[in-house]
Amino acid sequence: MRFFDASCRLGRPAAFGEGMPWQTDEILEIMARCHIDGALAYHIVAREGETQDGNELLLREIAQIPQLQPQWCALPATYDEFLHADALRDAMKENGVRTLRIAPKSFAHSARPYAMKELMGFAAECRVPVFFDYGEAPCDELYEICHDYPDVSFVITNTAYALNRWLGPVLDACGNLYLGTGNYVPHRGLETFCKYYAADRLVFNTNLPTGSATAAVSLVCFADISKEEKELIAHGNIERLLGEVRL
Amino acid sequence: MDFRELVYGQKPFEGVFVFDVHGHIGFEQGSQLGPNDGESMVHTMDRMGVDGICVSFSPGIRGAWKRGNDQTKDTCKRLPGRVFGYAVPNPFHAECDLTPYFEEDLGFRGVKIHGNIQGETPENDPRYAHAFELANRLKLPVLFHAWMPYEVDRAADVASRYPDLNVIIGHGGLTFARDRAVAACKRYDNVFCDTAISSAPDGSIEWLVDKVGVEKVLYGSDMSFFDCIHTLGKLALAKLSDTDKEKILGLNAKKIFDL
Amino acid sequence: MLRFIDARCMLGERCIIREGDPNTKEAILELMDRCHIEKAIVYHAMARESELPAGNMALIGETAGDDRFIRQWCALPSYFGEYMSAEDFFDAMKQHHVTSMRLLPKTCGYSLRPHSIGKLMDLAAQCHMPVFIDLGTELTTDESYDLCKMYPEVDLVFGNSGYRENRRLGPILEQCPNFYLGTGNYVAHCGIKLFCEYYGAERLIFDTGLPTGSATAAVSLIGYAEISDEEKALIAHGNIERLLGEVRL
Amino acid sequence: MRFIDARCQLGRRCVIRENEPVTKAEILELMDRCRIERAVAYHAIAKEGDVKAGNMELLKDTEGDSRFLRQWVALPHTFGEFMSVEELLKGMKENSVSSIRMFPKTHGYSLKPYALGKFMDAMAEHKIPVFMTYNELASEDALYAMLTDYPKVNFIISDVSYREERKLFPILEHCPNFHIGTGNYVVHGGVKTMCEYFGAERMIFDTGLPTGSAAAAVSLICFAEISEEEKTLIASGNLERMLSEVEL
Repeated sequence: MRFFDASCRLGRPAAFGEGMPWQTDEILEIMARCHIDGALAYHIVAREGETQDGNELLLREIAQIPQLQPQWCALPATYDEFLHADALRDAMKENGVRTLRIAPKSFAHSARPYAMKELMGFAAECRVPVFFDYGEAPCDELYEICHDYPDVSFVITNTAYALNRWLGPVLDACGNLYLGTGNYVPHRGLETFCKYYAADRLVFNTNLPTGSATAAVSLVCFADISKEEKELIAHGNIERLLGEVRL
Repeated sequence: MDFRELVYGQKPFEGVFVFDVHGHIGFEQGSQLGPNDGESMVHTMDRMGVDGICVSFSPGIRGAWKRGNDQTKDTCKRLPGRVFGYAVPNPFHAECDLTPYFEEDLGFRGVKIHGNIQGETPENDPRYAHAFELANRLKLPVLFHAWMPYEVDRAADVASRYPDLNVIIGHGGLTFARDRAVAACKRYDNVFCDTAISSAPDGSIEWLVDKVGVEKVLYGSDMSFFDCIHTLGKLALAKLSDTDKEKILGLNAKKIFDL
Repeated sequence: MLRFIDARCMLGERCIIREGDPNTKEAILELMDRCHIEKAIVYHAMARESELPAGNMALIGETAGDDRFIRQWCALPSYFGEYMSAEDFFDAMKQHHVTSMRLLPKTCGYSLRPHSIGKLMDLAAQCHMPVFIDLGTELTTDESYDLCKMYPEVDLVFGNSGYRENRRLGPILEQCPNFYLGTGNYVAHCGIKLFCEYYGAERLIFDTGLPTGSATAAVSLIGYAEISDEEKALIAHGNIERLLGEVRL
Repeated sequence: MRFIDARCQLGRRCVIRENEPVTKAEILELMDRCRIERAVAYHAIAKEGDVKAGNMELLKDTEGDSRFLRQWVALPHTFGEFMSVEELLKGMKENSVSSIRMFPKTHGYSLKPYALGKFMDAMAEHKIPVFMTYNELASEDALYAMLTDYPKVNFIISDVSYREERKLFPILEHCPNFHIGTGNYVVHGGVKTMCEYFGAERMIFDTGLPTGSAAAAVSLICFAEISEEEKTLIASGNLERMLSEVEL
């Protein structure tokens, strides 16, 4: 079975435990070991502060690595510190970027329409999937962000295990929410999800290097679901989302 | 045995003894997890080739202690040889006594201490002493929920005062408290770590084995809160020798659990 | 003689107990006798603290054939097939003569918004069933305004208010006719008298918060309040009898 | 350039650290040293203790003193605790009080229309500016909700700290009734950027005396890379215009 990692991170973290595989070649080795053919990768420099510089640094780092596709971090263009919609569209088109990652809490901006209208309007218009860690908009904020921007496909990553009672109602109410399977580890989590909400809203990702790729692939391989469902999760759904992007 | 082939062949871990030292059954009040009864847990264990597991009944830890231990006893009785039990003491009920659960073989194989959800009671609190004396007398393993560095230190303190019991530092080996866990494992012979964690990077188990030696690392998965798949997969695909993997998966546990 | 009906009492064994507290059903009954509390709306400690499904069922067993206790279940919106659907939950309450339900959004980690508990609250409105929830531990006073406005057809009884919330309570009481306040630890100086003066005694519901709250303090708070006997009767039992009397399961 | 301070606290406060100015004389000495002509003043007791008593103390402390422009602290009138809106307006008129300060978090009340609708309508009708510090608000979304719930009321939010730019920018963009107190607005080039994007009219000079630094506040404006007209507007022009519009 072929895997495509919908979200992993490159670049040297400020603080890391000894043994954590943050180097790009270490990540590539784990991907090979886990049969992961390709990955959408974002850069830690973009995620931890210098968004636009980090995005460009990412392009340079993965230029010679065909398996890795760029995922840009984004935030509202406060005081023109980030690209406005048109400039962002051109830059993404030019560099083959088809997904964005936001982090309202970490980047200290509101997620409500008055602050993110321009950025989300662009994502809706061009069908660009938007990723964020569950901690960036947890509990009722998850409902608000999916409800405020119904035409944007959101993929939440780094979910861990304690969100089902918040996740269920939002999956019911909003059709634009997708779940990254990285460390979604409740017992029989994927089976229960597929039973109640269908596999086409699950997107395989690893959260490398902080998340474990070996665990992520095992979760899908050993899940008690059909082969077709596994294929959708492993690469089918993300390929469909990426195919819909119109820049 | 090619562990990697197991994962991609989606084959159960047959031909190797797998014993999970960190299990839970029963309703999780704070968040909905997955099916949490004994039978659905054993169903997953059959699919994955896990031979046995030692569990505690979670609602009994934060609720009625006797009901909790009785629920564990009933589950062990229904699923003999597959599900074993940790007896859970309560620091607030003076009448709490775990000896009846060990007078005959009711499936109990150890004691579980989870102080932070019992009113933040320190793990080495004197009110748990009756359970430590029992474990020391019967040479039982005692699994500590030890996520924070001070919780790991308290577990080590118990190990130092009760040399005949074996302390298992639950979660601590892989969290930010891992340096304290390594120090404890090196200092005391009767201190071990488990691999139960929902999210730890690849390479963390290899790091732990490198620091404390493979004999001190036990397979644990927090099943049936979490699925055991991801921890088993992490171990199967780790950069460790097959013999190391087999020790972690069950051979180490055999030495300190009466199985 | 003023008779009381307690609108907030918890039965069943708990993990954390203190010596001397009324930790058993007998101790609670003795206190109720001592304070002339005729009946009490009870929910189970397991349902609130450790195991909701089993706690709700344990309550049935522990109150069987005991007319001093009025049964209350803790509700849980069911997703991923975790618990009974809203319809089954209300059928089961009907079958077991449960006449009110309690929400635990913080303890059990779920949203109070319509997309999450909408079905449960619609059924509560249809059956005229009062819904109970604690301020402070389960939601803030500001959030109680939103809850009242999201479900205007449901009578909401807020317990555990404490004595610091008047500046927040005032406007909510003015704007939300379905807001009822438990008197248990509403111990601001002249709090009961001022409340009756500004917002009427019909919105106060006597409760104790046993076993952790004090029944003797709660009854004294009403007994000695500088209000008329009719108002005391409404607070002590009249209002809750009216609310429970309207329940049509 | 004439400075008028939009945020000064008079009266003996609970927590006093060594070398901090306390008495009115000490505050006046600092104002002279920094060439601050006048200051909008509220009383420490009105914030930390009994609001009504504090407002009365302010009248006594500023009796016949033209250096201070009187500012009262307001509360919602629940359970008959404070004053009705009519009594408040009458009191402000009789005692020439020209602005209101609020402490929703410290005094524990809601800012939502169901709680303060009537009160804010009166502030809008009489064009009375409402002053608040940013830490009295739960979040940037709460600030945005307040500004949009009461679009006709001018709000002056001070002590916004230097980490909030991305949160404040869209609010400044959407809410013309949002003004920033410049006292602690220490973002590098913050005053200049604000003038460039939103105009000097959105900034009101304040110091936060006695716990804020008057010297720092004055320097922030004097050395800002903006025109003299813009500096004058910030230093006193905007505040004077706003206070002159008050109709009591």
